[in-house]
Amino acid sequence: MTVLEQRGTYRPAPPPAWQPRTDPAPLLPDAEPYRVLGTGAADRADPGLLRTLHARLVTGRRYNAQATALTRQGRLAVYPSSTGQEACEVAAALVLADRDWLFPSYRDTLAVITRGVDPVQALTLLRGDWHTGYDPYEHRVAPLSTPLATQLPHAVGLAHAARLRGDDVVALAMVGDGGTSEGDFHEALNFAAVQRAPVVFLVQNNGFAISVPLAKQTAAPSLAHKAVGYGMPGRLVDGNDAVAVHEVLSDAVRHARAGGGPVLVEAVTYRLEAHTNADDATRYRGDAEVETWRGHDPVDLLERELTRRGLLDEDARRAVREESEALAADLRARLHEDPVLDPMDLFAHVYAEPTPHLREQRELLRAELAAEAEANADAEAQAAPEGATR
Amino acid sequence: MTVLEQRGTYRPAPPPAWQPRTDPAPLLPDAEPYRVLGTGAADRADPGLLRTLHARLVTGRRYNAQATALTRQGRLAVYPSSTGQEACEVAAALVLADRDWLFPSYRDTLAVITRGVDPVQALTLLRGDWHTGYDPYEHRVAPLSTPLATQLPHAVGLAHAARLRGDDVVALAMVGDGGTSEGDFHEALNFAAVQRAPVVFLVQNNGFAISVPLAKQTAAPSLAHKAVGYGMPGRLVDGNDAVAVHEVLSDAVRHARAGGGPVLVEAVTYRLEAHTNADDATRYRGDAEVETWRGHDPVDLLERELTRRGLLDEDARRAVREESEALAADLRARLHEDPVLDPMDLFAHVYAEPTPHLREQRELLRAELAAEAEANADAEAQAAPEGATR
Amino acid sequence: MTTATAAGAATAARPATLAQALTRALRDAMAADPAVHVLGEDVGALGGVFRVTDGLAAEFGEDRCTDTPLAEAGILGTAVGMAMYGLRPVVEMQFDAFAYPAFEQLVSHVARMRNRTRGAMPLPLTIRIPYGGGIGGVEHHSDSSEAYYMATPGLHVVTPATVADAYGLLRAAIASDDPVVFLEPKRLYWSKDAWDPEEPTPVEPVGRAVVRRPGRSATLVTYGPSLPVCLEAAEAARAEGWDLEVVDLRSLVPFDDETVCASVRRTGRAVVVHESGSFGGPGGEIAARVTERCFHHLEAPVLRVAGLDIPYPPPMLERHHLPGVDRVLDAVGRLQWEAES
Amino acid sequence: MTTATAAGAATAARPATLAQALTRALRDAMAADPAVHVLGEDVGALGGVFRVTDGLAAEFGEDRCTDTPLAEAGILGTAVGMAMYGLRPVVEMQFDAFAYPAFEQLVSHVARMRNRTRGAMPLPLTIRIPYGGGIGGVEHHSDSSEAYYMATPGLHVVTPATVADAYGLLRAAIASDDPVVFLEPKRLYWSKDAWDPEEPTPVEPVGRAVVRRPGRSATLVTYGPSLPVCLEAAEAARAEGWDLEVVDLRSLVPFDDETVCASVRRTGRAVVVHESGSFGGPGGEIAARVTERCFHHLEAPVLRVAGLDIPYPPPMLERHHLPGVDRVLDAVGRLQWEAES
Ligand SMILES: Cc1ncc(C[n+]2csc(CCOP(=O)(O)OP(=O)(O)O)c2C)c(N)n1
Ligand SMILES: Cc1ncc(C[n+]2csc(CCOP(=O)(O)OP(=O)(O)O)c2C)c(N)n1
Ligand SMILES: [Mg+2]
Ligand SMILES: [Mg+2]
Repeated sequence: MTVLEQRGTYRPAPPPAWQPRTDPAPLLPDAEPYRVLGTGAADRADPGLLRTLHARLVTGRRYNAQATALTRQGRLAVYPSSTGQEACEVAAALVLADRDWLFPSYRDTLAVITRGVDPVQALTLLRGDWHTGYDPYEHRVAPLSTPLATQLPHAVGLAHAARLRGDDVVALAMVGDGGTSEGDFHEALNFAAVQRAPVVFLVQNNGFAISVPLAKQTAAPSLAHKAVGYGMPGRLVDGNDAVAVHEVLSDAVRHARAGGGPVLVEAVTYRLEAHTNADDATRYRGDAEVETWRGHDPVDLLERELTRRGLLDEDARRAVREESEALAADLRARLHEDPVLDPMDLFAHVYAEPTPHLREQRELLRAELAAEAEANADAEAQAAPEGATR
Repeated sequence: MTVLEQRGTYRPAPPPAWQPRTDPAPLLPDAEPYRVLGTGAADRADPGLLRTLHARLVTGRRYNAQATALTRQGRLAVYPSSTGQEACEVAAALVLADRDWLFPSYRDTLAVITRGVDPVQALTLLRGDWHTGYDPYEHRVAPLSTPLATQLPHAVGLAHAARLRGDDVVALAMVGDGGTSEGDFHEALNFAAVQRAPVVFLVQNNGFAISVPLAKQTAAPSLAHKAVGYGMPGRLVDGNDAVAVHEVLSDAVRHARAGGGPVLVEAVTYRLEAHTNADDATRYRGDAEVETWRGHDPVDLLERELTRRGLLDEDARRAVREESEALAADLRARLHEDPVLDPMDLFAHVYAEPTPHLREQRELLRAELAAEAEANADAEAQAAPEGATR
Repeated sequence: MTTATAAGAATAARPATLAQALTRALRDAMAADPAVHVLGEDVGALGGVFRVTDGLAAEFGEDRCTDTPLAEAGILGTAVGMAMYGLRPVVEMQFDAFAYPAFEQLVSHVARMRNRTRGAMPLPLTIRIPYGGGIGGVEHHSDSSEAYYMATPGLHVVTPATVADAYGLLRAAIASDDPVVFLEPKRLYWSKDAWDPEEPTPVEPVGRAVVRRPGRSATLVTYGPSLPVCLEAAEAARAEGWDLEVVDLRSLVPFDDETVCASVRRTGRAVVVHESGSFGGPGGEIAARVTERCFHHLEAPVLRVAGLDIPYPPPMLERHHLPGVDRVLDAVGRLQWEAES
Repeated sequence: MTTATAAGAATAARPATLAQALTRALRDAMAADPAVHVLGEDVGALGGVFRVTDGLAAEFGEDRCTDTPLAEAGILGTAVGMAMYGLRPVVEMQFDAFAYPAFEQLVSHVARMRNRTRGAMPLPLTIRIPYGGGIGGVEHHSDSSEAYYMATPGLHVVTPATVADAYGLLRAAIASDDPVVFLEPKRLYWSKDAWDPEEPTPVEPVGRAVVRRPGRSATLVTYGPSLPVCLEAAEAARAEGWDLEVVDLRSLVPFDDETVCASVRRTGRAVVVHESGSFGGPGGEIAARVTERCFHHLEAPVLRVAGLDIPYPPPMLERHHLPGVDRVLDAVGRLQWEAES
């Protein structure tokens, strides 16, 4: 009962404008993150799901390693690895139906490729040949978002629009622990709750925003507790337990799809690598902490479970290994080729039709490129004078 | 216990970076707003406090009426009335010590004058002669903030700075229900909690943001429930019960001053008038709702209590009435005089020293004004030719 | 396309306000295309603080004309998501300065999504922003923010100055497959013009300036709230023997160099007039590009008459800030006419 | 004022990077005045992503150099509050595009607080923003956002291009009683110059441009990341027989008309060079004001060489966007030299 429902000498009936006010209890996350692996519940996990998750996690780990290696070879401009977070990345993609939408942040290329986007296209931003390498409509994956938390209102608007159109579409939006501090996080969750938009917000709490640890990011009991302030359920899950993440996200997607409105899921995980290849993590954290978390590795956790239940024989291991290596080899091969770029593309998509001043600049660049090509041809001709007559 | 403190086969000790995580229970507001008037607790309320609150409420009501009347006479550009919200306005100012700071929003001139700022100075923004009419340092009142919620981070920074300096200063920041949807609200509360800054956030939930009712603003159980997402206590209070608001805010100020960090207080109240004199409230709400709330009027509530306890005799009533009328008369008189403005002031405070291009523009305006004065003099001379020789 | 209520009505031009023409444009656009959605603060039952969305929620329902929570980044950000799904959101920002919280969404997403995705994900979004002063608004209610939007590639920036353009340009903005910042001159909301609401002006293609008054002595280049000032100045200038041409840009992006330069080449002199501050404002760009293109036709440097480079003043002092007829005439007087003789 | 470590050290100029000079300026300012506080994302243990705040948290403690939560409006907004209480906050925005979330705080409060309070509440705030491209950054990491800040009265906008200026201008910015947007050219962070860190250049007064290279044929007006390009172009131009003067603005607000116009009056020709987009960018303002003031000294219109009017390109294409030596020389070639003969 709220003040508005009280009756008394001075207090008349509550004005309808105050309705509805809800009971916070069902919105609060459990005190303890949900987990399956290592608990009795693991026995009930579907073997097929366990195998799929395992294959995707192992491949994801390999993908992360390969992408990081490619930065060292100068084939990627930068790579923010999700090593250690594969359970979240993979589950986020697997719980969605084809018609659903994924809204990744810049770290979430693994979720993007798990959803079916070609890895080279997924890495375009980080390779440096264009901003987004895939058509967002093909797999219903929004562009990787670099400005933190800004993709969250997009997910809300899209889910809201789909609902208005009567389409049965859920949007799953990913954000980091650091990103929860941004105003856009707040505004997105509030809009989603008010509009009962079918959105699942997945916060990967990996302990750090670059160098800043969670304790400097928030004083909340957990990030999932933020949900109650918007009137949506908050769920806390062990983000390194792929089965648990998959289950919690599946529930959340089902809840949203059924018209129950948005859900906030905090997956507690850990960024095992530095922020990106350009970062030096030794400046702000010790090896001991990292080692501690290595003991709670998502791939290991799942492998132990599969092994315990006898679901992982040598053949299965080999198949997964081969699949991973194939992915890595393909990535290596295709990223070692230089992309063919047309500088004129710079003007092609600023507007549907270039403005007059862009057309002028386009002609300027065209002339420059022609001059450059000519100069190059001359230089080649001079370098190989005997070929000049060919 | 959180996931990080669990021990098990796969799960090592929690890394220190995850600490601390707090218990949400003490942060949650009560299900029912706190109130004193009309309950047994009213008997314990200090008579002196009751009388002071009453005098200020009555004066405040009169102030609101007078200011609104002045808009009709064209003496104020606009006035957002706090009629119906006087309990919050008055209590917010009274709970602070001299050394504390008040951060008002544009609706909170009543709190500002209750803190001691001259009413004409407090109304400068709304009169239209300058943006802020008072020196913020004189009474430690920040400028009225027009862009919603933007004053909240200022309060946090100021309180944080004071704490760093070792000063025993609390900042109380006021915002509306609508303002809680802005990103700045979120960022401010989060910063305050992380830095344990001594800030009290007072949300006056008056049911509307212009025409938008609370139900379209949030789906939260209450606005006070937002506190838990930042790790600060949230308190819900009947905003029309001046004694309850005073008590809850006093507690919050004490908590903040003692180093306990920030507190979020939601005062449930009602905007009895239109948004401002320029607004037409009949477009979006019915009389019935307003009437319902008139039955829960903060001045009435308090008068009944004073009367019940025999604290309000005719002398006291007369004294309060006289005080109110004196304030109103002073306001009328002083606002009916046109302020003397110097257009050159437009350039005086853009920077400590005007830039060269501002100096040029200043000279241009000076020349224009001189020409204008000359033309006026000529016109006068022509209008009164016989005076031309004087 | 006309709406039901228009059918069979006897049509005739009669005075309408610029605000009414905007309302009519929204209504016609919503009737013509179910993908058009209006959202913002107080746009529903209230009809917006300037009543531009008056009646839309009643006619099309709250799902088509939606009161949002009070959060501008959230409004624009969700509108981006709606556009991604194929809707054509029309966002109302309540006042110029209250669009600033949405600046990151605007610059980092709205302006870039088409380019980012090589054209795969265009954002047909209209962002209506009441702008400019002259209405006695208190702080933050009178900013001229067009310089920010002009400097952001990927946005169209359009502003009407007449009743007919209010309709035509808003329809064009909503029809555009690109995001349009649609700047509505606040102090012209109540300006009236004969206009036939039953036969509204055809949709203008965005990007064409128009000569509002032909003249031979010099060109006044202007837009939005300053158009009436320039027309008045042109009338007054006749007394001084100057026959001024007045060009209404209508669109800052794309910029119609052709129309502007043709005029300046004819007259040989130009003054850019706008309410926005001078330093770093639109006039610098306009003067620079006109000078680049018409240097040898210019008898004098292109001058600028603009708002002062100060935070927008309080109501009682705003008249000293706003470029008025006298300042325009003074500038015209400084166009080095001696050189003529 | 020198710090303890400097005492008694043998001093001599040796190569230092621009980033190192900035660090030194912060350290000296913090040592000189306990009111100076540094705050931002990752400025503590990490020393900032460009290491400009390296060592400050260790030397002055986390209360003086503070890692904040990840929220730019919150950072700038709390810095405003700190300044209100008499501190001198120095805020780091991690990258140009990540200052946009703080736009409302910047425009609606930082730029206006002094004016709003008739001088009673000045905000001595420095907002450091790494800006510009050329470092292979992915989307949102290479914006040139100076046009937005220039168009906002109440802000100073300053940008160093040399190691010595990095120190001197940052000290001056922190010493200023007004808010200063301090734009750090990212691609010059690692540029080196002989510089004596034990006898740092005296603090410059903000607002004076400097002639970096005298010349007689034409003036290149530039700042920040484009200064080295212009100096290189000036060298290359000698081969064509052009003796170019290069003016480094150092401060966009206040703008040093005197130095710039003196140069243009001497040379009679000018090209403005910057990395920011051309349309609505700083060059328009500069060209317009130079033309207004030097019209009869100009042999040709003031030209602009700038970034393209597109969203900043991906790393592999950025060289086509950035104004380079060839584009500068081409523009110089278009300064109507025929007219000479
Ligand atoms: C609005 C904005 N501010 C700053 C940055 C710079 N930045 C990139 S990643 C990052 C840390 C993000 O931390 P978190 O949200 O926890 O995600 P994680 O990197 O851990 O996946 C920062 C500060 C940014 N991308 N966007
Ligand atoms: C950032 C911003 N957006 C929009 C507005 C316009 N506006 C002024 S008051 C108001 C409603 C405020 O509602 P609430 O926060 O509940 O305060 P109340 O008016 O009820 O006191 C709006 C939308 C504003 N001032 N600032
Ligand atoms: Mg993180
Ligand atoms: Mg309200």
